[in-house]
Amino acid sequence: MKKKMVHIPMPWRYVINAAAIAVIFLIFMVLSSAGVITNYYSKILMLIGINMILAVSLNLATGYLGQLPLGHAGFMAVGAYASGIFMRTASGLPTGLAVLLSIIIAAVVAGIFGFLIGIPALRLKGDYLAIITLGFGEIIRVVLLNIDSVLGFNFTYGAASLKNIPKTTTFTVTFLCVVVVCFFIHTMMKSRQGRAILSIRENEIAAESCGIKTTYYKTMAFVASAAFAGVAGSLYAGYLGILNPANFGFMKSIEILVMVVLGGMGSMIGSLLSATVLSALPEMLRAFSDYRMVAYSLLLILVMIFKPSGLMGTYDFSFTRLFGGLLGKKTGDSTVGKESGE
Amino acid sequence: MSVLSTVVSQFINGLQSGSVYALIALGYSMVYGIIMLLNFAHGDIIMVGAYLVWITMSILGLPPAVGIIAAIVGCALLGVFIEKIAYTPLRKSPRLSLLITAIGVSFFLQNVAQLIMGAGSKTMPTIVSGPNVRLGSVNLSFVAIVTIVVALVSMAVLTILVQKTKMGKAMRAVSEDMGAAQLMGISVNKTISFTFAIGSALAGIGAVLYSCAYPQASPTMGGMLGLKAFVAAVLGGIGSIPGAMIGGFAIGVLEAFVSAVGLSVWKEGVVFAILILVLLIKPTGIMGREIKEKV
Amino acid sequence: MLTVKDINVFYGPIHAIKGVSFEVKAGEVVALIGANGAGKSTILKTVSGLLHPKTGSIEFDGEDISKVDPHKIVKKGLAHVPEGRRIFLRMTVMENLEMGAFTQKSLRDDDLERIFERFPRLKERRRQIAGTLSGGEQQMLAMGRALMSRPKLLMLDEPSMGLAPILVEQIFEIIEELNKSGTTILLVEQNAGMALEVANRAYVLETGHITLSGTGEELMCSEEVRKAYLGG
Amino acid sequence: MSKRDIREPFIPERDKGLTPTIECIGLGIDFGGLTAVDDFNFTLGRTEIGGLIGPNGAGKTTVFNLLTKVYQPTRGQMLLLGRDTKDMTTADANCAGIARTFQNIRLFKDLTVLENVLIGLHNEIHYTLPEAIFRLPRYWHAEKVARERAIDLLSIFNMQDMADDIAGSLPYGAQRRLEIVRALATNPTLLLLDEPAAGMNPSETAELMETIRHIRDMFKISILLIEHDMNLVMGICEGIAVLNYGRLIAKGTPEEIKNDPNVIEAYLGKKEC
Amino acid sequence: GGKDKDSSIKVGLLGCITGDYAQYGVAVFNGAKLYINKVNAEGGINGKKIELIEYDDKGDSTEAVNAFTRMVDNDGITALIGSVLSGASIAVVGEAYPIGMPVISASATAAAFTYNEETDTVYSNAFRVCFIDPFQGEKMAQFAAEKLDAKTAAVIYETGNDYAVGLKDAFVKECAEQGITVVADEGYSKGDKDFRSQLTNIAAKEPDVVFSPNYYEDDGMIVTQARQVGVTATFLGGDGWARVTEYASAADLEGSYYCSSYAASSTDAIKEFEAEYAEAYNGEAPSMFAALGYDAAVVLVDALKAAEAKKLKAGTDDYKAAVIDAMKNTSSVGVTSKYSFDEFNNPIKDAVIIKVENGNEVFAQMF
Ligand SMILES: Nc1ncnc2c1ncn2[C@@H]1O[C@H](COP(=O)(O)OP(=O)(O)OP(=O)(O)O)[C@@H](O)[C@H]1O
Ligand SMILES: Nc1ncnc2c1ncn2[C@@H]1O[C@H](COP(=O)(O)OP(=O)(O)OP(=O)(O)O)[C@@H](O)[C@H]1O
Ligand SMILES: [Mg+2]
Ligand SMILES: [Mg+2]
Repeated sequence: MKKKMVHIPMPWRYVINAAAIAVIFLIFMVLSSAGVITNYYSKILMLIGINMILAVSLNLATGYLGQLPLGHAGFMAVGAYASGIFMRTASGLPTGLAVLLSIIIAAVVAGIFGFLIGIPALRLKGDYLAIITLGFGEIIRVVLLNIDSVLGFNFTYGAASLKNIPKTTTFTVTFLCVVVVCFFIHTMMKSRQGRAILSIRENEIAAESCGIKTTYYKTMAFVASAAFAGVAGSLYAGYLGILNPANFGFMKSIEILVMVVLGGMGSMIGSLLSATVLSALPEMLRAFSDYRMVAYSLLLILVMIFKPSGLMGTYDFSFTRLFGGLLGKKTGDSTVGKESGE
Repeated sequence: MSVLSTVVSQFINGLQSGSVYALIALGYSMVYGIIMLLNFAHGDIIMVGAYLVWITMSILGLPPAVGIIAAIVGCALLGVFIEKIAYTPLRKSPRLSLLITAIGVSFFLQNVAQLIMGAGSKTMPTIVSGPNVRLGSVNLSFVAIVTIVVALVSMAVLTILVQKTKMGKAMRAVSEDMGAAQLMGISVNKTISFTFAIGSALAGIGAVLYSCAYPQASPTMGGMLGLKAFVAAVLGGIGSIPGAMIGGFAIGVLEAFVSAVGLSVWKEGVVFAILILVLLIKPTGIMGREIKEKV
Repeated sequence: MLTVKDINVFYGPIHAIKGVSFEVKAGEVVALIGANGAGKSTILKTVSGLLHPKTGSIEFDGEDISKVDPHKIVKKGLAHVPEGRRIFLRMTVMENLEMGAFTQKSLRDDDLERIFERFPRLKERRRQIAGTLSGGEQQMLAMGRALMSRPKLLMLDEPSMGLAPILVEQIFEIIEELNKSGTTILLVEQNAGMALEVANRAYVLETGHITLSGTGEELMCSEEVRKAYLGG
Repeated sequence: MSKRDIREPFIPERDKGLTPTIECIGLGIDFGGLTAVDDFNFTLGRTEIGGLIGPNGAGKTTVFNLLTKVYQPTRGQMLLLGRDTKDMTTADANCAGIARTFQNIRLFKDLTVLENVLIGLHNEIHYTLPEAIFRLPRYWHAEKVARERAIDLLSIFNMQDMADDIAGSLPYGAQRRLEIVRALATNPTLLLLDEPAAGMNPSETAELMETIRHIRDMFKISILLIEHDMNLVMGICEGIAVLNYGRLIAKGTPEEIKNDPNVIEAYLGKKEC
Repeated sequence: GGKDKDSSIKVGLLGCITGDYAQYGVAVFNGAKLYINKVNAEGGINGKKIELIEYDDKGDSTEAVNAFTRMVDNDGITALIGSVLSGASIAVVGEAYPIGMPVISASATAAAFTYNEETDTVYSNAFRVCFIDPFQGEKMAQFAAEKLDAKTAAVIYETGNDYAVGLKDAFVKECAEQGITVVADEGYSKGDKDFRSQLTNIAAKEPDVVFSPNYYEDDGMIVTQARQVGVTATFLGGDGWARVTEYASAADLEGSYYCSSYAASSTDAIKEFEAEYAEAYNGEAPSMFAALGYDAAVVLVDALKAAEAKKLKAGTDDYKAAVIDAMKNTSSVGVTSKYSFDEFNNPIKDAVIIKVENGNEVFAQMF
């Protein structure tokens, strides 16, 4: 099992990563200006991006922290509405600034909700945490749906939908958000704080005995997870231009969970991959029309039966490892990433 | 109508829908108890049960008794079949994988039902009928009485089954430690299949009762029902039979009164808020036993 | 009573048991000793059917049981006290004992009495949730539970682990006693000294192979065994 | 019970003038109707190696759980370096200097050996979350220092080569040793070891004994251990306390304990060890 | 088959044919396809066949937008029939309006589908053949006052459903105008099957009429349970009531009224349509949604004919503009009505009032 580790020295790792990301981005830009990526494909790509953020953010709470929240769509909803309401009133601001602000507002508001919900919810464990977060998610949806008719103001517009949100989400914005969110989560997980989060997943009592304030770190991971879901919500608001509470029901939370588990718990690359597959799959299956959802569900069952640990297990991909591999030497990140024994 | 009789009527309304929740929650709870699986497909088994009643009675024109048996037996078989095909291969896998498989099965049943039966709902034939009973100024419908009685009887039978029989003992042992249970001479496969059969048969009974009260069957009817039953099971203390019962009735009555005081819009919110409150006060549900991990 | 012939056992790609053969005759106490990870527990698990050998045969009472499910093997009169005890943590002590009698027609009070006599601590704690018992108490419960099925062959996996010296002694006394009253015993132990003392015969296991065998006394005097397992 | 003052450490003359590491005064805990530990009076000096023995179910692990605040005592008081520990949580107790291993191993099984130790070092590493996310110099520096320290600690047990192995895949003995390293990483003043030699063969046990002594000398800390292996207990403990049914029945040097008739009856058994 | 691009006119057909509201989507699809197939069988338009690009949106706005964009980018449609649900349709219009794509919906009843109130813009490219929500609510309130002499009314509606909410709001508003007191206002959530609690409350208020502006499956259940808990009032509903007789007993429904664009078997055209539909779809009887799907196709095909007559090339902007223009000035005759559009692109047609008698939904009057 022993691996010989050859580390690519630090500054180079950054350069390689940054360059790889830039290259991917440039390829997309070139393809889209060449008309290969049509409006349709770029829409799908944005959706994939949004789902990627949702998946990696839930992965933080599920894969890394080891909890099972079933109300992730609630945080997305809070972020989406916060951002949507802001954007509707922010027409005076330059677009770039307004978008940036809207994303930050969404993250902060969703984060606050994450905190308020996390404090009670995290006292519970396992399936009880699952159900309590499910409950909070549903409460958020019900409130968004009914708050206007009860309090008599025009705020979320309930069932009639929050309309006329400027459609500011572009491929570039989405791409940047995905990169930033992944970067945040990645660097966080490779710090002492990240290790504390992992230790809670592994064994809470032992973590406490190592002097880790588990409540604090659980809340931290939960809030971060919620805030990033808020970012996804903000992008979604600017993507669709119209928000309805029905889009953020329990099934949406399940959908995100499916992405995380299918990708492999605790594997960021797995989340990214399965978010891609699962967002693109319904589009690819369009031709099947009636049989589309049957095919989708069968696929879900089959993948789980034949690859129960998810597509990527707990494997984490890194550009530098790939790069090192191409150079014929093995490099390893000895913290978060670990290879599952395939 | 006097206030009191309105309250009593609302209470009966709640008990009736609560009975159905309780039955479904029981099945949920049993399956959860044995393999720690939140069986999301449980609600959809009810849907299949309802269609089975519809097919036997409306298409084949057979009498209600046949419809009832078809639903119960059909659901039990379906439950065992699902367990064998989709859950057995995953017995040693992470629990979440199993959960996702269950979600997949749920989607699958819904969509296949839609393909076969069509998207719209089918109107159920009358399964039981009888005279309404008047208790003072309160009107008790026959269906309500039947529903509540059947639920209570099922519960009692189940309690005896789990506490007094060998199979019940085996179920408890398997739920704790499959390996050790085998070493006691317990057949794990048989026990799990049996649990699924019973749980799903309960879903079948639930389907019949549900069809009596709300005579429509549609491919997506299981989703919300399943979710509410799940909430009921957790509220009562998942894994506990009386807990599922209490949880089911509690949710039914709660919903009835929330709607009655004009807050029906917030019904789901209130139900979940109560659930959250209960869990915060008693983290394992009303009847759940707390097991502290020994360090 | 038990004849194991040339079995090979795998954990996925890991070849844990490599062509092991041994036998246990009726009325014997046979010990299996060996270092950590040698494969002792694996052998017991294979015999009781929790694992199945890839090749080779296991005969119990003249029947091949190498492909039989564990619950059927138990019914044939073989009990296994597994490593780590594996008692039912959420059940009470009493319920655990009842589980032990699962293969019996009914729970017999005299069985229960005998076990309480041997382990008075269990009687005291009858109603306690087994998960909250101390380590030693759990070990007693595990043995008591296995005895409830009135086994012909009892397999014990490190019964002395974590027990107070006085209890270790007691456990070995009980083993001898059980053996005298007709139970055949296959014993796996780290505590090689004690094990060899009670064993009629013993086998030494090293990384999946049997390297030595003989009577308890022979092995006790063997230079290799003394060095490796008895601390010089 | 020996005539020694219950408030005194085993070797009062060694750490004269220093507050003892730990002082328990009438500590007790009930579980429902069951009194698991009662009237537990115990003092451990600054660099002592103490042993806690007693029959199974006597309450030894429970004492550890009380000391580490996993359980809150029903009655009595506990002073850590003279400080009352009343309102502490498990994490606080660790920060205040108590580290432990577990009777049933509790490693971070899916993480590497190095990560296990780094988590132990958690409170020894100082940088904020933003510093970590933006990878500021303090992050690099602190991580580097921590890694070096972790490797140093691992090398006490000669485990530095296993740094990148997954903890759960280690042999049993190595897992026990890793737990000790992780506990040491939290920079304790008191190290609690719950049956450290369980599952080890005699030669491994002998090695462990040496290492425990070495740790005490190197870190100048006190160690309290639970063990049923009398060779180990009698070999390294400077003082031994014996519990039975939750109560102290004897306290003294290994020699005294070995010959205490109460202890022989309740715990050791008639045979000589 | 896009080998010969000029030989076909590509039209998108979008709606929920899976999911919770699939029955409406399937009906609209069936109705629309029935007419398009008929046109194709008769040789198409100008010798060109109409090629339908059908996509499911599950009733989800996101899916609807994606599917629509795909139709535009990959399939190159010239016009769209859809979507089915209001929410999805509004989302689609947001995409279709800037690119001038003609859209006609059979069932998007929300006013916002063709008119953006906040910005005061009419989506000039979007049309519908169904009534808008407020229209039906107003009609039924007027009907209750004028024809039924109602003095008190109660409402029960699905709160999360913009259709039900829209009808109910308009009804309550109009009641105030008409001097009817609304004595009970009860809501329920999607998926609810038990309405006894709300109905028990309504029963206690003894209103003259109960307005239940929901979809027929719920309405059927509501009426049934209402009678069980002792509500004796006359039930009123919107066009969502069509086929309600399959979901409640004749006795319970007797004397209820609803407003619709479609009365089964009420005219020769409808009878003919019913026969064709039954032949095409295993003897199934068409619902109002099917009829409206058919009508949407009729209006669109007429507009396509107009564009073809101008010798424009399908898919071009001019062609689309011509289709929009033709629809705006349409005088098509569908199964349910003759069509023309008002300034908000809503159809100008009278409501049909349907009365339930002996378990049949019979045409009562135009109102
Ligand atoms: N579930 C498993 N998966 C993979 N390998 C395993 C598993 N269980 C045991 N092994 C491996 O098989 C070999 C034999 O293990 P076994 O538990 O039988 O040893 P043992 O002799 O009982 O050791 P100990 O004294 O530690 O109990 C070891 O190398 C072990 O790592
Ligand atoms: N959480 C608990 N609830 C109830 N009883 C408990 C709990 N924890 C421990 N006990 C009881 O307290 C007593 C002491 O247990 P403890 O684990 O401390 O024993 P121990 O001395 O460590 O024994 P061993 O040497 O076997 O590990 C036991 O009888 C045990 O059953
Ligand atoms: Mg072993
Ligand atoms: Mg202990």
